[in-house]
Amino acid sequence: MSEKKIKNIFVEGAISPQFIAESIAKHSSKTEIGGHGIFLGQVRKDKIDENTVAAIEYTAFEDLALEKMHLIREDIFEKYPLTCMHIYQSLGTVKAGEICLFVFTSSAHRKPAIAACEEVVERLKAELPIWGKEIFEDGSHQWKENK
Amino acid sequence: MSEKKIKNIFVEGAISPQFIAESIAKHSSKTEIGGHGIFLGQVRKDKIDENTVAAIEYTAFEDLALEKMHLIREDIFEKYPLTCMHIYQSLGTVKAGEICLFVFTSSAHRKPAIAACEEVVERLKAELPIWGKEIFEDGSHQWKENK
Amino acid sequence: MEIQLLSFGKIAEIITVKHVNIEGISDTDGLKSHLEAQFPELKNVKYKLAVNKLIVQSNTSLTHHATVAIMPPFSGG
Amino acid sequence: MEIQLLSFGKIAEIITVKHVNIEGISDTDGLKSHLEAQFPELKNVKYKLAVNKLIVQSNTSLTHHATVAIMPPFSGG
Repeated sequence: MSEKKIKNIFVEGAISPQFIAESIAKHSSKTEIGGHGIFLGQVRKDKIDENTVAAIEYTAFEDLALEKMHLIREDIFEKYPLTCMHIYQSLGTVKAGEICLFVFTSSAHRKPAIAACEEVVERLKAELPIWGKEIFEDGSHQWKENK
Repeated sequence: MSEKKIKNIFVEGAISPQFIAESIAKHSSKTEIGGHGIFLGQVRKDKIDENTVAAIEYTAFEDLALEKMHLIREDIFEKYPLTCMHIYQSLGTVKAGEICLFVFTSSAHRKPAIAACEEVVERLKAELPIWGKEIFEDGSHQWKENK
Repeated sequence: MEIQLLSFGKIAEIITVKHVNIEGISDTDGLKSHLEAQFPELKNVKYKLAVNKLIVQSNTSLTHHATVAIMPPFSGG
Repeated sequence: MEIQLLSFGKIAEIITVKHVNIEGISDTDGLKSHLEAQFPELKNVKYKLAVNKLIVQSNTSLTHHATVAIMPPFSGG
């Protein structure tokens, strides 16, 4: 694992649909691709008792998260015949209804693209030191827990 | 989805990244959604012997395809707790590198969104009467076969 | 009786007629034999029939003016 | 010896200091007891440690100026 190969995954704030469109458009020149698997995480306006989630504020142990992501990336490229893989996770505040996670895997055929996408999402949620703080409309908060 | 309203899935020509972005953006008001599963099919520039695929021309038995898709939609909504599902399949000519299929499933949680997306793609390819004609750069063609 | 034909994909290149008049034929097995005799290339293609938009799993009787779709393996997506 | 502390998520609200001086403590089990005594709320939280960016699976020895991250369950994505 060489330092220079470690790609950043963090973006400040929400991931815009426009950004996603640009990512997709960039792949039109990669004409060996036959299928893209995409997962988008969106902040839910959960109601807890009388309170409603207005936003999630994400923080991370960035260095460790990027190293872990690098290992996951290597595992996934070894396991599936992917053309490419792009991961974007928000840091900071993402409002309810906005996108906080964008996982994008591409392959010549649909099955590896779809399987890799799912596996990256599961591993990212389980293994990356990232924390979401649910900010309620009244200004109080609680720490999110992944299922 | 018990009413008999049959939705169209066919679009003329390629599906643009901009269209995909707009579809995603429309879901920001559906704040009960926590995850979106997306599959995109892209036309591959396959080389067969000395010839290269320039485009795929899609035709369908549209009435039957839409009826089948309606049944698949009902099955999937019964099986998974989805918030929504959108399917777009190109008809006519889609050039290599362009998007010809867009499957978009959304749920409160990631697992149903991802599983439903994969199942829709598999069933659509197996059960919908749609045919792709691979047009080569020299003007000749062959009929695509799904694996 | 007269049968309307819908041919798709590769089969649209083999069967170019839009209807057939069949006398003494009353079911899909009979129609298949008739078409394979008239369009011998059809014998080399895997295909399914749909009668009035219902995909046929086994031999099915035909009525006057039925619409029969002749469909090679699907390749959408 | 001196240990640099990185606290994350819910734990950043419990442990607000950035370093601790521990005398007579040489491993992560000792550090955990020390921190749980100093910050009793920590006992109610599930957490993992990382020493110098390596996640600790079992008791691990500490050296002067080691950086220890104290991490509650992850909730990214």
